[in-house]
Amino acid sequence: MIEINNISKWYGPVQVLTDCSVKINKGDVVVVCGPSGSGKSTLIKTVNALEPVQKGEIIVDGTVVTDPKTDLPKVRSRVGMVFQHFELFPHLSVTENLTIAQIKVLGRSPDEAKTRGLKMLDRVGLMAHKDKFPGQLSGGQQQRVAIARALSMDPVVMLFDEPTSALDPEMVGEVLDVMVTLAKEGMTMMVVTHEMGFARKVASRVIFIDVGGKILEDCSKDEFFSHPENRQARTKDFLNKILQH
Amino acid sequence: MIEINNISKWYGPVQVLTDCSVKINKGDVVVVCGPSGSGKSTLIKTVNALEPVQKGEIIVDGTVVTDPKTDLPKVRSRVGMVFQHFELFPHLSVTENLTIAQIKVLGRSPDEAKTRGLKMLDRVGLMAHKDKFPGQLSGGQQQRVAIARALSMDPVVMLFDEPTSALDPEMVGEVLDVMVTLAKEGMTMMVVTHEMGFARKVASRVIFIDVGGKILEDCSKDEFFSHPENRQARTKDFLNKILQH
Amino acid sequence: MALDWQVFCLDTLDKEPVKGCFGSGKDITYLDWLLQAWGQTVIVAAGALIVALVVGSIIGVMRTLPDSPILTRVGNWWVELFRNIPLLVQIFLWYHVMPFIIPAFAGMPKLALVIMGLGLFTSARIAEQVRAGIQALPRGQRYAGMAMGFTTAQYYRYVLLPMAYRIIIPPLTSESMNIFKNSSVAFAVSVTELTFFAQQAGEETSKGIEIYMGVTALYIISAFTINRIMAFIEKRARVPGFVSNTTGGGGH
Amino acid sequence: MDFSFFTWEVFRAFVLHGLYFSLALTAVATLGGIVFGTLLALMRLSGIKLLVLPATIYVNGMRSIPLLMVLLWFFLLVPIVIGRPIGAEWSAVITFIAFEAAYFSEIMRAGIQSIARGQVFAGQALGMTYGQNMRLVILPQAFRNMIPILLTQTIILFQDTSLVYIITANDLLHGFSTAGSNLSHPREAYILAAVFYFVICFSLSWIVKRVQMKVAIIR
Amino acid sequence: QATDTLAKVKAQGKIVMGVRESSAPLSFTLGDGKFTGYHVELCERIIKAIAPAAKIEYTPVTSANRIPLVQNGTVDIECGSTTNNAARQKDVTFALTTYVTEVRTAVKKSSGISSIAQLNGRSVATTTGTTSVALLRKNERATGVDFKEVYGKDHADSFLLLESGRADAFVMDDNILAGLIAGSKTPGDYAIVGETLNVEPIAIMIRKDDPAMKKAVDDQIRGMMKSGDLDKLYTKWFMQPIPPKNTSVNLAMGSVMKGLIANPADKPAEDYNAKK
Ligand SMILES: Nc1ncnc2c1ncn2[C@@H]1O[C@H](COP(=O)(O)OP(=O)(O)OP(=O)(O)O)[C@@H](O)[C@H]1O
Ligand SMILES: Nc1ncnc2c1ncn2[C@@H]1O[C@H](COP(=O)(O)OP(=O)(O)OP(=O)(O)O)[C@@H](O)[C@H]1O
Ligand SMILES: [Mg+2]
Ligand SMILES: [Mg+2]
Repeated sequence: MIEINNISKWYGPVQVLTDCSVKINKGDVVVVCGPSGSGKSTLIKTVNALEPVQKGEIIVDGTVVTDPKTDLPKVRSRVGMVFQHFELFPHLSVTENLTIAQIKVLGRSPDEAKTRGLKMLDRVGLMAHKDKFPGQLSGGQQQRVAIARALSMDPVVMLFDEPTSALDPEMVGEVLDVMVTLAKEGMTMMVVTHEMGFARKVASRVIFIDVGGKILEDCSKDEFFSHPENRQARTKDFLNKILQH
Repeated sequence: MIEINNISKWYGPVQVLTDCSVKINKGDVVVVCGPSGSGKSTLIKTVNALEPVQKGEIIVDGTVVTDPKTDLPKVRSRVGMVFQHFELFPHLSVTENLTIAQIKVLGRSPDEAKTRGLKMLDRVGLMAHKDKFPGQLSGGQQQRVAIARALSMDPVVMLFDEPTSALDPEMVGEVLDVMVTLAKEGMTMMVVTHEMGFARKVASRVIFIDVGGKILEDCSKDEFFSHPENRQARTKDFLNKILQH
Repeated sequence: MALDWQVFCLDTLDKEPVKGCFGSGKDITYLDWLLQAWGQTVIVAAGALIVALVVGSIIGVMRTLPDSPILTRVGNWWVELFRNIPLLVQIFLWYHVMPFIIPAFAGMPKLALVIMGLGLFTSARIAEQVRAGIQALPRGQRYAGMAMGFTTAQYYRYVLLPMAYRIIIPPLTSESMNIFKNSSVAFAVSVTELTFFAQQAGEETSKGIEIYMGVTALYIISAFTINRIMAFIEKRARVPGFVSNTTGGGGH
Repeated sequence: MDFSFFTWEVFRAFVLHGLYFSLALTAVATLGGIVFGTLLALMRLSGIKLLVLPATIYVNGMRSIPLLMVLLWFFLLVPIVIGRPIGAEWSAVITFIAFEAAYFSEIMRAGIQSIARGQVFAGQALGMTYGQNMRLVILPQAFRNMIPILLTQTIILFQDTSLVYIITANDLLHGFSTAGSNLSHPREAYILAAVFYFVICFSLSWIVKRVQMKVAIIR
Repeated sequence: QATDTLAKVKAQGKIVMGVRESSAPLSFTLGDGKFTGYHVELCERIIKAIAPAAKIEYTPVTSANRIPLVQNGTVDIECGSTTNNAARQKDVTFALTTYVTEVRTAVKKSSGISSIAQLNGRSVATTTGTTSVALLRKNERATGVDFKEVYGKDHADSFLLLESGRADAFVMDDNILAGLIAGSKTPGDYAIVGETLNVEPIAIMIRKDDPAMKKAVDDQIRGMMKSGDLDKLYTKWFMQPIPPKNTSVNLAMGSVMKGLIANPADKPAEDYNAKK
């Protein structure tokens, strides 16, 4: 489904991704973790070419996204993405947020788009809020709308960039619940998160990136959590810190 | 040390504190938790009169702070406070942050202030950063400087308002460590936090506030954590949510 | 100091008071003249505002386009050029110099020249605001638009610009008020607007204070009207639940 | 087009004084404007009706009249009020300070309001009085945050000095235009004026950009 | 209230002279804060006689602000090219008339215009704040000739309007027109044409209600008229090459002015022009 082959990326002189390779199969749920600034967000953004890379190749569902000739909007419309800060469009109502890209990008009729959008909204449990504006929702609700928005484009894969880290502790649960359900239904997912509970529950693989964008670990969930003695020192140190309190 | 007697507070027509009473003795470590918007920050700010109250009385170390005739700056100089977003003064170096209030408020000599300030800085383990500016420090480091700044005023009590919730998960630990040490040394503390690990470790009492600023629980740590069956439904619900993942 | 408001009722030629203060036909009073001058001010300001909004938006958007270094550069130079030369000098250039270099300008009516001069001068500032408005949006908004599969034109149209314009309503308000005030330099190239009137009528009647007061009152009324109109637009465009914090600025 | 008339001698005789005057006027009006503007901003933020109202009226009034009209007003009225004539150049100085104070006050007000409420609380929590908090915590940050905007306003102010022609004070543009008309090269003179202003203002705004980057780094 | 300029000048040790920047040859600048011209030199002589100790401070004025400046005390003696008319006499006092100008029309020779009537439908330039503005309006009314006025902010600007073709004619005092033409790049291209729109006495302006000052100034002028000094001064500025370009305005003294030298007077313009 997604193949990341030896990509490297620099911001000016600073290297933020170093020779990264990841392969994600259909139905995989891959959790990416690592310290702040290690390049997790950058990595996930390269998958639908929101950030260009200077070296390497990325193939999504058969399309080479790193090829300059690729029709990027088309690839992107098939990859769902959820951001740390939700990024709903604040000037549009919830329903409009759900339908605008379906109408303008996929060319669906407004009715069709609305039916599809509301179905997804119902799925995240927010049907009652369909006419509100994003600013009138809590963080957890906004993030669930953002997930519904991505889903209503019928993506082949979903990317999540720290979807719960901007949320009040109470609201983390409601968003993770939606994500767990999605995973269990077989959606292919790449998730940057520090929620190790989520990883334990549904991840098929866990990837650990260190500062400089180097992939230090890429192994199955069970291997990752059950055999800490096989992990690198850096990984153990990181896990200790985030699991301590 | 602190006596909060039946205070109520309104923002316009909205009541944000409802008849709250709390008594904190010397050496107590009181943890305050509750859902977002419940009035935790407001409650803690009323203690040193950063927010006025419309009803009730607050006595800190023998001074009635709700009395309009009270010399507020004087009371405040004896109450240390640490904020969610650190609130270091970005235009001053770390050392200047530590000394400015000692010099201008307590009237200490610059030398004396510096000695005292650096001692506290050493205590939070940041001596090496004394000449940097806040913007050059990580979040965890900034929060530790903020704690040192409050301590260098020789406060009789320390107030913490969600001191770790704006931090990257990795940095939460280093700040909690400093707070745990402080608590163990016998500092009187009032701490708004969702870090139940911290509460378990050092709290003498836990207070739960619900939306509208109503105190639903006020009991010892052991009672709070060991006998969930005695807790109110709202409290249980909240604890479930934040402890779930 | 006794003020002599009668001055507005005088005929502009024979300086005799006119009944009812309004003249007829070509026999105009100073009051008539004042209102005509106000009309000129409004025409200059409104025309320039339209030019400034259109050009400023295009240039402002150009400067934020990703991966278009040339357009960005052109936009940047446009802004630098038009905002680093005083308006008065620019107007002189349009009026006295351009026709000499490009003869086509000689045939343009002076009002059109002034509108263009003031409009392009202000376009630089509006471009700056449009750019700032777009850049004030969280970077994630652009990413979100792209991630939904929008093309560049689409995500500007549907995602970035609607919010950017809302955010910059306050600075646009002051810029619209500025354009009204700045139209006063049009008098330097013989547009018979309010400041021209103040000078000429003040001279002819020797009642400077009364004349200036009348003119000043009209400027204040104009500024206030613009302010109300913009406040209305701001209210209509307000997004429920959305709170923005913009910092005010200077400018005249 | 023939620029050969513009010799050093012509520059010295016609333009130099104007350049000096424009720069001096800019400097004085900026300093005076910031001082009075900050006072006005503090008045407006004081929450005391007796201070808020006059400051608000002053600022909004000044901001809705063209500078040209304000110049005319002061030129006409100040001598009547103080009963003593003052020259065009002094008149310009007074007008500019009074006028720019209104604009600088808006900048300073925004600057003060841009300081997070938490900073105000932090100062208070350390026991600082209102005055100490303003002086030690808020104003320094407000100034620093607003330096780019204050400088940009200064550039605008410098350009606005060209408007003093209406009271025949002798500024930079005036220097060029008299040189132009007396030496019968008016068009060339206007072009030269434009070039002069552009070079000065562009250099200044380049400095502003540098400063902006510096400020952004410390933050 | 009565003012006493002479006493004020004595007390302050200086006198403020209002001058024009580009009203050659009556009053204009040489740059560097230096001013010269027929009226400037005349005033300098008068001041030397009536207040020998006073330092002269030159303050440039415009058509639009000169009267308020004299009224409000900024300027003590205005030596530009101000028309003495009845309206202005309400606000200021004029010394004896020292120059008589005829309001005429400057055009480009190539335009073929030779009378006001030919201006129908054309653009006519004049300078903001001068009597010519009202004069043009009046004339328009009286003759039914319909033209578009364009206003320069000063005489140099108005001339630029003519030069660049934005205006087909420039209506102004003949001496100013002659001065501007003489100073232009191609003096041969312009001509002063058409009927005289108005005859205007030009005079030095002082504050109202100051009889002592008025008398002192007038006495000096009268003396120079008698002694022939004024004639010499006139010749120097109007018939001989003058700075900055050393060209001559070449405007011989008219009969009205000659009459005034014989019989000095300070009557307003209205008295020279039959009511139309
Ligand atoms: N636009 C940019 N220009 C320059 N450097 C950048 C840019 N965006 C990110 N970086 C740098 O690239 C590195 C990786 O950033 P990235 O956002 O991918 O980290 P991250 O792992 O997602 O961190 P976090 O947990 O804080 O979100 C960081 O050092 C960051 O400072
Ligand atoms: N300045 C203010 N004006 C009006 N309402 C306010 C103001 N400050 C806070 N409130 C309201 O008062 C209530 C309590 O706010 P407070 O900040 O004390 O909550 P909290 O428990 O600290 O929440 P959080 O966990 O989000 O920090 C909220 O509903 C909030 O919207
Ligand atoms: Mg990230
Ligand atoms: Mg809070």
